[in-house]
Amino acid sequence: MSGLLRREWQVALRAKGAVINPVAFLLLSTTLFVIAAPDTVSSDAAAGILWTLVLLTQLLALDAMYRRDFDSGVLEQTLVGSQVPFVAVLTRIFMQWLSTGFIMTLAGPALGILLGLPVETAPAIALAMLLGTPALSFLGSIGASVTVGFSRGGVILALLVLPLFLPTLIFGAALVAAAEAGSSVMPQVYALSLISLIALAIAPFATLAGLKISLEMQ
Amino acid sequence: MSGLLRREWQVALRAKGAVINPVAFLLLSTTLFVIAAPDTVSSDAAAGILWTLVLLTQLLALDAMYRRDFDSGVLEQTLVGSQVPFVAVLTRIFMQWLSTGFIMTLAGPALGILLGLPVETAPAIALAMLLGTPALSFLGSIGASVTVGFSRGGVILALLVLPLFLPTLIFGAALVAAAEAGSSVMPQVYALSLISLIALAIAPFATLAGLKISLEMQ
Amino acid sequence: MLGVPPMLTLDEIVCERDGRGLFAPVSISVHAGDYVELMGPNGAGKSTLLRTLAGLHSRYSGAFDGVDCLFQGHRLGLDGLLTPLENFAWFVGLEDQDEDRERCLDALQRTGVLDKAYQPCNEMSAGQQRRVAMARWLLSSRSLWLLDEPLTALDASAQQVLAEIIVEHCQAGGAVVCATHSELPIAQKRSLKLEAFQSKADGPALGGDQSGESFQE
Amino acid sequence: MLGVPPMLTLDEIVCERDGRGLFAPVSISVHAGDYVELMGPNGAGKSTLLRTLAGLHSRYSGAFDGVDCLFQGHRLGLDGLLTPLENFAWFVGLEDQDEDRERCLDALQRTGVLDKAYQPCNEMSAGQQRRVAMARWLLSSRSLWLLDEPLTALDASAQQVLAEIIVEHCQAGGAVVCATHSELPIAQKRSLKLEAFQSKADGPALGGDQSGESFQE
Amino acid sequence: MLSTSLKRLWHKLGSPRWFFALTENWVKAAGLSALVLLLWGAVWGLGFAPADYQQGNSFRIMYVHVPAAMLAQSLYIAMGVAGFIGLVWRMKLTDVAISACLPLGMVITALALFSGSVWGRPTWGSWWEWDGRTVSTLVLFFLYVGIYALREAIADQDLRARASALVAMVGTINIPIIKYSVEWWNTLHQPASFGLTQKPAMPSEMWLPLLVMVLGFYAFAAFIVLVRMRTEILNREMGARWVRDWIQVRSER
Ligand code: HEM
Ligand SMILES: Nc1ncnc2c1ncn2[C@@H]1O[C@H](COP(=O)(O)OP(=O)(O)OP(=O)(O)O)[C@@H](O)[C@H]1O
Ligand SMILES: Nc1ncnc2c1ncn2[C@@H]1O[C@H](COP(=O)(O)OP(=O)(O)OP(=O)(O)O)[C@@H](O)[C@H]1O
Ligand SMILES: [Mg+2]
Ligand SMILES: [Mg+2]
Repeated sequence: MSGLLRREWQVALRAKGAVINPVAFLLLSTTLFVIAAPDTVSSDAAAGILWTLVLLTQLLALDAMYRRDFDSGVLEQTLVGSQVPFVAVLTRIFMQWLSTGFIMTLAGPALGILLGLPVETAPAIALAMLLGTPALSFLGSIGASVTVGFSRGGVILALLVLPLFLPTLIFGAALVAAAEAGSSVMPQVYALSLISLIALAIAPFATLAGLKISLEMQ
Repeated sequence: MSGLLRREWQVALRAKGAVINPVAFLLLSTTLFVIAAPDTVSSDAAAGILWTLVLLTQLLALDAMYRRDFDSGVLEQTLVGSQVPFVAVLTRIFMQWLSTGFIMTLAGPALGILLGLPVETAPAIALAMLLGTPALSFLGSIGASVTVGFSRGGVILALLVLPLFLPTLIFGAALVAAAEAGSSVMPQVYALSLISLIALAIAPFATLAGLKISLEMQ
Repeated sequence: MLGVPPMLTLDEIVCERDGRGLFAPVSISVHAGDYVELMGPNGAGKSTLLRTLAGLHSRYSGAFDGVDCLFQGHRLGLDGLLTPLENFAWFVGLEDQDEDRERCLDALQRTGVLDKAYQPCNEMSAGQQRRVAMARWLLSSRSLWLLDEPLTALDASAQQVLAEIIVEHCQAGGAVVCATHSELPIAQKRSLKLEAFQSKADGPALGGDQSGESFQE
Repeated sequence: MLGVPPMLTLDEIVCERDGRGLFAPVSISVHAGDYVELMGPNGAGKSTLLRTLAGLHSRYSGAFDGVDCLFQGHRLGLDGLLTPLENFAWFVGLEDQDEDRERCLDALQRTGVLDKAYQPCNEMSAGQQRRVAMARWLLSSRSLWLLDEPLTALDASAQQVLAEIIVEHCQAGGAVVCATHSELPIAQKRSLKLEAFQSKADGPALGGDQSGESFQE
Repeated sequence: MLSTSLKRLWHKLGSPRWFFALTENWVKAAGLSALVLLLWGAVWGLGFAPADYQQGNSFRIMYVHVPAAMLAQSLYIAMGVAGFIGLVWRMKLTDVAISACLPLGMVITALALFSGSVWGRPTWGSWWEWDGRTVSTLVLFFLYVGIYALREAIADQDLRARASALVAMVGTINIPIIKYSVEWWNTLHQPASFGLTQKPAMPSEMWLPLLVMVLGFYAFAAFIVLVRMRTEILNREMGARWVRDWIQVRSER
């Protein structure tokens, strides 16, 4: 149990830059965006743009989520005769969120300002991402588990999970927009929390099933 | 020689959906955008948005560009005692462009209209992408060749190549904008062609060097 | 051994791929202390059978029943970024035991890669990685081992150690099923041969309309 | 053999990793018709040496010089999505010959996987993939073969075929360097042993000298 | 014959030991001039230069900002050149140079960004404006980060050297393109913001100290790079005899 968590840590640290990189990518794509479409840098669209880029960043990270373990056979060992496959999967998902969603949450407010959001909305951005990103990791994990066996999983994965990300995207953007308009954000808070909870409820089982299917492909 | 080209074809067809997927992803992310930030759907920003998404799509595809061949050892065979490694790399890059850049060029105009660009700009969009996307494949190939040996290449790749994509992004978007404003697009046409040519000049050598380095990592 | 339930029983089992059986039905019951050598030409279905017994391949007819097993496939299941000790810590974590540094080091000593204890696995040679994987078996509490071509990449001395480890495990009341092409130097062994069907056509027709597929797609 | 230049000459070569030499310097010159068996314990440096000779590893001291070689590493170099025939077409394309369907089928026949000719390689067993890779050697025009543990996953009959193929290649004026742990049934062989350094400290300290690279470029 | 002698020369140039001996005194020179120039320029610029008629004293940030911005670019180009030499002539030394320039370049670029945005607060009224120079500097920073991440990811020294050399080279080839395109884009989209698009016509008592500061920054960079290179060389050649001798000589002093 502790062994599982520790390993995730070690890998995260060992696979250099795995932690800093998502933020770097997010920052990078935000920049591209503003450069390509400077006129969009108006606070009304900023929230939506930010969230879209968060989704795409998450997508990029998800593709690598299980691939190493699949290729090295670590996945087989995780599922065969293990006492705690469920825990193992949960640990992995949690670490994935920590190294993407959580980090992005920390960077989110700064990027929002970069995109022209008023400074006052910073807490709202952080809140929205804190509540929303877990859903991305949980749902994404399902897609990643099913596509890990494919040679060109990347884009198929995108097709599978992006639709699932849609609600998070909408409410996340709405929360920030509401905060900006000065109206209450509670509805969006409830919505995001609910989505994340549902995702949490189904993800581990679905992921386990997906991984089993992928392992049968060899 | 013909064998090389044929293989690329067969793989592209065999790796299910490798051809259709980039477009699907582009379409999907465009939709996300329109949903998340409806206010941005104003023709003045559309070109920039479209190009940013093209870049990200290309990025997603680039990560897989050499990975399969690296893992299977096909890359070793391509470089060891081969009479035509140079041709082999060029073929691969060309096919990569054909299955991403070119396909996106075909889909571009439709997406532009989806984003609110006037129908008259359709030819301009196609032209811009036709001239611009080769640079993405060429420069991207360099980054992919250096990062293929890593466990989590994805985001490092992004860090390496996205800055190099910037000029293409700027002139590509500018071309469409110019066409929309009804002014001459020749400056951008020249700029894009020049960029692609320079990329073409350096890519094959740099890619070969990068692949050799990656192969030494095992 | 009477009265003791077998650790693993196969009964008329046939693994299937693309809807056709791979080999003539096999039945065997493996008891504590048994070392079973799984033989058969290339493509006979050894790996598939082992994966089936490990629960990694669910397309089969017939039935089998067995205790928790330790599976060692073609892919070693070591995390290349981690050192052997870190890999072990994770592995015993899967069995919900907590690690014992001493045992880990002894195991590495036993398989002759103690000097690599603190080096990432992807910086080892093929054989050294195999040796690390071997050391891991010694830490597992599972009594049934399923090994797929464990001799791969091992030099003479390591092959000797492998044989000893297997024998000891059997004497300690464990059981081992091992697919291999070159026989291990082990005295008491049972051998399980996978007979390929004479011709593909003889395969049990499960939806015979698919019979072409194994050649086409 | 007098007057004929050797196909491969190693001159005091030492492969390096992390800045240390792996084995005591080796020198040998391989002539047409030679079959050289590269022996050594796990981690001795066999694979690294072969990769060096193939130009896939540039960190070494000493020098070597040789003709174009065919390299068969731990990774087979078959595209799993393609059938053997498609893989062959691509492979001969690399050598700038155009394919000859007949020869391809004969080669597959020879290695006993003719029935898999139209099946994607990732749908084959470990040994069958090895056999396909073996068949590919027969199509190559290169005279120097570098094989890393080619016996892996092969059953008895396939090992026999492998030995025959090597012998024929040597008789046809080719040369083979083969790293293996279990000797092949080949009568005329030269053997090259990699002696590990007594202690790591004995490794040659790398000064500023880059003598190896003059040949590399 | 000639080619071999040339090769030998290059090997000499590339040999860390030779470089180490050569730069023994350069370090002191660079360090000293950096100290003098920076002190002189700082006192002059911050103390005596007249306040700007528009911006008051906030313009004095220029004395940090402009040299930093210039140095940031120069350091990257230096890396690119080193990379090129390293790839073509297989020198060990060039990677030492890259490893010395990289962190410094990142810091200096960050400094340019920071000083710039601090300056932006009073002049633009915002911390950040999307402007040609700001963007090209930001992208430059990303290029640095990219190489840094790459180096972090490769364990083997030799491979790390070749990979980062290659990437630095490709990046340098692209820098002019990036700068040009961004400047061009800037004139296209952005209203020209003060002090960035057109050089402010400064009185000489304003830009002379700037000149001194620029020189000081470059001297400082030379100092840091040399020191880092020398320590790196000692690290890598630890086993070699000449290092032990050198250390002995040092300890005997
Ligand atoms: C984050 C914001 C900023 C960045 C990234 C930035 C970057 C740069 C760069 C790259 C240069 C060119 C250096 C060279 O000549 O090579 C520069 C020069 C300069 N910048 Fe900034 N800058 C920023 C903000 C500002 C602000 C707010 C001001 C003052 C209003 C300013 C005033 C200047 C001046 C006066 C020069 C020197 C004149 C010249 O070289 O043309 N900068 N800056
Ligand atoms: N990627 C790597 N990075 C660092 N060191 C490595 C790497 N691969 C191998 N080594 C080290 O280099 C030495 C030689 O490895 P190599 O694979 O050449 O041995 P080998 O003779 O092929 O062994 P085996 O018989 O197990 O295949 C080993 O001691 C190993 O620890
Ligand atoms: N992924 C796959 N998809 C479809 N068929 C497969 C797949 N893998 C193996 N097969 C087929 O199943 C049969 C058995 O494969 P398996 O790997 O079990 O044989 P094996 O006894 O392990 O052979 P080897 O001794 O070469 O390892 C083979 O004929 C092979 O063609
Ligand atoms: Mg098998
Ligand atoms: Mg080896």
